[in-house]
Amino acid sequence: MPVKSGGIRSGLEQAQTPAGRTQRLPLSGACKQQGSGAAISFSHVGQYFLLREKSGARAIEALHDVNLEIQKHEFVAIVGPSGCGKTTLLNIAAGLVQQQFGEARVNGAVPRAGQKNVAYMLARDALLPWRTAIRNVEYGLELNGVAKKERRHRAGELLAAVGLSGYENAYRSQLSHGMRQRVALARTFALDSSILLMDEPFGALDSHLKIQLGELLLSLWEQNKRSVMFVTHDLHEAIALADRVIVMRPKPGHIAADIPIPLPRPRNLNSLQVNSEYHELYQHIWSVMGNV
Amino acid sequence: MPVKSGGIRSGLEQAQTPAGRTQRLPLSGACKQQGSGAAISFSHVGQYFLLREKSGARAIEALHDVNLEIQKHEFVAIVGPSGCGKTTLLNIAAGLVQQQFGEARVNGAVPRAGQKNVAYMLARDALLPWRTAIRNVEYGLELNGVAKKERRHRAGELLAAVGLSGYENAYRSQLSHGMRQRVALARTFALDSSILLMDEPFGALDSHLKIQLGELLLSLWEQNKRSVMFVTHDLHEAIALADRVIVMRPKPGHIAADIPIPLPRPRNLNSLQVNSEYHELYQHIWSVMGNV
Amino acid sequence: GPTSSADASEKFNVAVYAGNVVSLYAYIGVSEGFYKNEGLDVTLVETTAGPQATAALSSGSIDVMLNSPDNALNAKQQGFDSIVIAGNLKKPLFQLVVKDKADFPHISDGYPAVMQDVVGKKVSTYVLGSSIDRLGKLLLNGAGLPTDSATFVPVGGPGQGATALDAGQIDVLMDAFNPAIAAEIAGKGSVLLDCSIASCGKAADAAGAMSQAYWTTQKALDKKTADFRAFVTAQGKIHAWATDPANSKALLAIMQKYLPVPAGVDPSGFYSELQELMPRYFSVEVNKDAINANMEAMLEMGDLKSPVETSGMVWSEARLTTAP
Amino acid sequence: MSENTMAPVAIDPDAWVRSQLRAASAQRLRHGLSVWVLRLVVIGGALFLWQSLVNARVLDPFVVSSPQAVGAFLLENLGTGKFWTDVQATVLATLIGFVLASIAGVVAAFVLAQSKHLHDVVDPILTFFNSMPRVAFAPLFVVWFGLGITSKIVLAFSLCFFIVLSGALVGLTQVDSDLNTITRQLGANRRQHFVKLVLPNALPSIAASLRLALIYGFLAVVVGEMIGSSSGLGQQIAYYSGVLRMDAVFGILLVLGVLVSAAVALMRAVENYFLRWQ
Amino acid sequence: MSENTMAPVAIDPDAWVRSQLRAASAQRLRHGLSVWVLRLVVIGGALFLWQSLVNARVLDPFVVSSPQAVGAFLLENLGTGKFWTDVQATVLATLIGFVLASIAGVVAAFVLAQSKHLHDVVDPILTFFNSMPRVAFAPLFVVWFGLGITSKIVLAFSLCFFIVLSGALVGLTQVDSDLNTITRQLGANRRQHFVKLVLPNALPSIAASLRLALIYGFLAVVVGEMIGSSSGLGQQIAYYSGVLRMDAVFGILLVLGVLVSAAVALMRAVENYFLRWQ
Ligand SMILES: Nc1ncnc2c1ncn2[C@@H]1O[C@H](COP(=O)(O)OP(=O)(O)OP(=O)(O)O)[C@@H](O)[C@H]1O
Ligand SMILES: Nc1ncnc2c1ncn2[C@@H]1O[C@H](COP(=O)(O)OP(=O)(O)OP(=O)(O)O)[C@@H](O)[C@H]1O
Ligand SMILES: [Mg+2]
Ligand SMILES: [Mg+2]
Repeated sequence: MPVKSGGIRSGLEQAQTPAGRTQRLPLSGACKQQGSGAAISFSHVGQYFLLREKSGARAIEALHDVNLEIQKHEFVAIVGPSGCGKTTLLNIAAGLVQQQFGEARVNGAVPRAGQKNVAYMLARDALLPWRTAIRNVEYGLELNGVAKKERRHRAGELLAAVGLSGYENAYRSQLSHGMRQRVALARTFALDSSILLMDEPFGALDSHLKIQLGELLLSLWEQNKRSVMFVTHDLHEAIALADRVIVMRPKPGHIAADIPIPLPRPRNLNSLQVNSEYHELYQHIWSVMGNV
Repeated sequence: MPVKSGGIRSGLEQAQTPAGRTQRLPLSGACKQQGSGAAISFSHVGQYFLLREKSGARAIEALHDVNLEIQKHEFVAIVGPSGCGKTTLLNIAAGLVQQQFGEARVNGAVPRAGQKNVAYMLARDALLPWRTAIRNVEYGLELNGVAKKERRHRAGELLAAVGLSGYENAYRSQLSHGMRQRVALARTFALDSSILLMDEPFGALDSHLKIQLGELLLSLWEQNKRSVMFVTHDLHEAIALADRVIVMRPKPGHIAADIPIPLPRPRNLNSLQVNSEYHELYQHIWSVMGNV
Repeated sequence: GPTSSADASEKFNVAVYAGNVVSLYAYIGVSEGFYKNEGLDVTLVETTAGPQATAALSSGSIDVMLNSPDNALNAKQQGFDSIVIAGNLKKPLFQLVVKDKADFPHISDGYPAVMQDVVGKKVSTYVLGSSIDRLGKLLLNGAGLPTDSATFVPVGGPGQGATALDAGQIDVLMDAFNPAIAAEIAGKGSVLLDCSIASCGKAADAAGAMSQAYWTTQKALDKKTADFRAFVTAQGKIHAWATDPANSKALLAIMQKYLPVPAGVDPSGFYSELQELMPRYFSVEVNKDAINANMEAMLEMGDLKSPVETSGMVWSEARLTTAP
Repeated sequence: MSENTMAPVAIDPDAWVRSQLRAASAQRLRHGLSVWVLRLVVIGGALFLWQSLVNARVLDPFVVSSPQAVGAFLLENLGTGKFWTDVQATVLATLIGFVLASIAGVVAAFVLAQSKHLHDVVDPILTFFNSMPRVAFAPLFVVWFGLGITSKIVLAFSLCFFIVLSGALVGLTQVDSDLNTITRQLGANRRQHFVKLVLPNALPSIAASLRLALIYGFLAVVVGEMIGSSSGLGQQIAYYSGVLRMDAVFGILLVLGVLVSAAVALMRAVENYFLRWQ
Repeated sequence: MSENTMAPVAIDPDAWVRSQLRAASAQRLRHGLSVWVLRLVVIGGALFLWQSLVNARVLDPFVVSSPQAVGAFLLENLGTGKFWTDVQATVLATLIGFVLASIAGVVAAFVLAQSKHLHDVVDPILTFFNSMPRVAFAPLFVVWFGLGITSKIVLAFSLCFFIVLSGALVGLTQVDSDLNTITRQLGANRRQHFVKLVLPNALPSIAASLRLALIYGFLAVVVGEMIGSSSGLGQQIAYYSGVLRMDAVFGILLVLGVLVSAAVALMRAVENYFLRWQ
């Protein structure tokens, strides 16, 4: 079960103060200690991007004073309108973007691309076009020195789990949009990373598959005590899967709300449809999001 | 209002017969005449793909005896699980894939890539990376010889309509996933094509934007009497927007059901949330889809 | 046509060997205005190899070229109407320079004895099949040695042999005399054989008696007879000027301009030796016998398959060598 | 469209697969045949034109020889041991120079692709050396590396290296950023990143530059042999053009053309094998 | 990480933008400076080594000249009209040959990219001609095109054309299929498809091949001039190497290197302008 921390409070606090131009001074020592036990923590993270125009340039404030902690074995979903900085936040955790302000930590260390135990699933499939589906799933295992026979076996199992048995030898160009995403999903699951960063992993899938693969994700998460940071546009999906839903808002990108989801575990995603608490939570968050 | 044709009947008929290996003989003359008035028609369309394996090759039956007519000024949504042949069907209508069996017609003619009056929005954004957002929106206008000033004006308006004013000069690499999709959407809308083929056009957008841009699409559709063939994974979206929802099923890809949506027009997508007929339709189609 | 010689400047292209002493008279003709005086506007086209110039001659892009009789005979056999209009050299052009005298005990015995020392050595040549290559083989042949008793190494062209000698790639440098002198003066080696002083055997002497001359084609000659006449006249005047001791200062200046001293070589020694040797080589007379001697040698060595009709290869207006 | 496009949907997928595969191989055969027929027509036509123009005395056989004479020369010489020794010398020097340059070129491109700074420093220096006419250096190479095979290898290397470097750099620096991200994220070390992502991605560019390099490698060796050598086809060309035997020169050029074309065809086959996913 | 990374989030985006732009231009300047300093160190070091080795008699000035002698030659000759006439002749012939070959190469690549069948027919024939050592043809070119600038232009063309063709083909055939689809679908005609999609997409490949072609264009012209010419830097090289003036040969090679490097740098600047979106 997720450990509720100061993260919620600070998130809600943030939502109440209008996103001003001046902000708090350096973190207190207490805050720093809090971060040490978390799987992922952001404190006062800010990120600008430079956009060149005909006349000069202008700053896009992609993230503004973001404070968020994701505890070990916590499943946190992030929702928010397009362009509010969700991917940027994932990129910072993955070490692909170095934030300009504030601090980020993954397992207590500064994020670094290629860090062990962190799996990042991009919003685009990023399959190698010269590899077949199964060899794409094997890719991470291969890079980590898993023996051929073992990785082939594991990849075959995962492909079957995402509903793609029979397509082992298909190249990317021979797969449909959703199939590509499923191969990418299988590739992400193939490594037993303790932290999963997922950017709209089910974005190209139909609702049935979403439920099926959501349950697969939950079972993997529960088995291996992973921590998940899950970006999605589907609020149903966010509530059904997560321990907490973080609502972000744009201009500048910031955290507007941090809402715990007290639905019991293990969850049967199909039966949630008839769970009234689930629908109440949905209405609540929907209204929070609608206040943009 | 959509003209209900034999399309529904034949679709439902099809759903009742199990997807057998042998099928009907050539179309009757009557069927041919029917097709002549439709914006898009498929009759007995079948499509195989060859998948090479280590040992030989095997056929994937992507489409099996698909019969479908989309009338002028009709809005048809297609739903179905990943890999059931939705994109293949769009590709045939767009003239990008030449079906192996049966017949397809667009405005009475054999589909051809680059045909006038047909706009195709791919599932991937397909923005030219060396053009800025606004010049990507202008692309189609430019190719059709619209004068620079006019196309710049029109592109600016459309970018604003999809919520991207301020990002005119951003390159693809500087846009978020959803922003890219919105630029592609603006590009699709820029040409006044009478037929719109759309492959998950709102797939990367959050629910608020989906509603906003859904309404934009509906208003453009109503103004210009366009015909729309709309592939989506979001059943809510399909019901909210379409005159008919076509349910497809895989292995082999075929049409399982063709369900008219008798909700009144014009529709306010936000208020549908509290419309009971809408929820009933959802439950009905959901159950049809669940029978896979 | 013949009337065109009246024009103040008739375009006339002469192919010469870039930076080689063999081109000296052409350089004099241009810089002292001898051609201009005859109404010819001469452009010197610098080439590195005879066959290239022969091709240019056949296309009409040059009017006359410096060439050796063996090249001309080859061309003739291929159906090309080579014709010589003026001589240029009367002795074999080349010298043999060796890197290490100690390897050549017969160096003071002269030809043909020295050739025994060359056996088994590597001797430089420009390209296989070139005139210099052929003369080298004639030297061996004349000394009663098989033509393959030394290894002939093609080094590309004039000048390059000197560096190859220095780097030990070859044992014997066989080259036109300015690079040979340069190599000697720079201390890269010592002269083994100089055929302008000592006899190099009957065949080599005869074949080298007109080792370079000005050649053209019968077709060109028919078309621009007056121009060629003017050119030959100019050659005569150049020869007279060059061999007149009164002009030695001006001659030195021309040599300094067109035959620059190589790096690491003492200029005064180089130029004085050039000036001293020069009169022994140059002549504007055409030696009919040299053409025939060349043909015989080529037939003997298999470079020509059958005899070539040489009677038409000398212009009727050329100044001929009077028998010695 | 005619009635038969509306025929019933295929009865048996297996039969369809078999027919597709059969059709594909028939198509390949037809394609191959038609391509070869066309090629032969083009080549035959060119030879016929050449011979006719010579016969009609429009072209001068002294300058351009004739197909007949070239054929006679080849008939006479192709059988001789000397000829094959020369072919061997040329091919060997080219292959050694080419292989060394290919490895060095790809490695250098890899190193330069790592660091923009290094690339910026080194690039004009490389351009500078590349821009010097290497053929003018041939005599120097002869002095430094001898008259044997080494100087030709060096000359071939000095041309091929820059061609491969330039082509490989284009390929190596154009990696899709998503694939890059995912590969780093999956824990690839530098070597793996290069071997599993950057290299396969750059293969089309590298392959094209290798083909070009092979061609220029032959050119370099032949020119090197023309300038200074005791064996090789280039030396033969120099010899025969020295004695104005254009039939022989063309004959040897023909042999060279066939040799290089065969080598390039072989490379293309290898390339197609590696790029069969496309 | 130190305390200051946890400073408050930036106060004023405009100030941040200004500081970013300032930092970027300062960075560019620093980069440019450091690159130039390093280059000069490398070049200076090489020259120093060369001179020292000659002074110490490890290298023979007879063979490799020396920086001092080269400098003296250049000082003496760079001012003369004759020298610049030669430079002009070489540059002019190269540019004409290069420009013609670039256009022809891109157009030919475009045509071949249209039809795999045509490509398959023509490719080995092109390879065949490309594989013949063009330098061996120089005399033929002299026959056909004279000893003037034309034969050099043709020689340059014959090298550049194939380099551009090969590079452009790679670029032109590697178009992202989605971009292809969308462009056709939006109603592009053939010309537009090429001009607006295929060409910009192939620009990096084409630019790289153009750079290489320019370099080989210079090489071809210089070699052509070495073989037979009345002007040009190549003729000077042939002349001075015939008289063993290595200082002059190296000096002219140096001038050539600088010329070509400058031309390539110019091309790169143009290229960067067109590829600034990357
Ligand atoms: N490399 C970049 N250069 C410039 N601006 C960028 C860059 N990356 C992101 N941005 C900007 O940062 C903002 C946030 O982008 P981000 O991709 O994080 O959004 P997102 O929340 O993931 O949106 P979506 O749901 O559409 O994927 C956007 O305004 C985007 O334009
Ligand atoms: N070029 C191709 N080569 C081989 N198989 C293909 C090709 N294109 C599509 N297919 C196959 O055809 C089937 C249908 O693909 P299609 O892209 O139409 O599915 P879809 O319904 O659009 O799925 P999704 O919702 O995942 O996009 C899939 O099994 C796919 O593997
Ligand atoms: Mg995103
Ligand atoms: Mg699809």
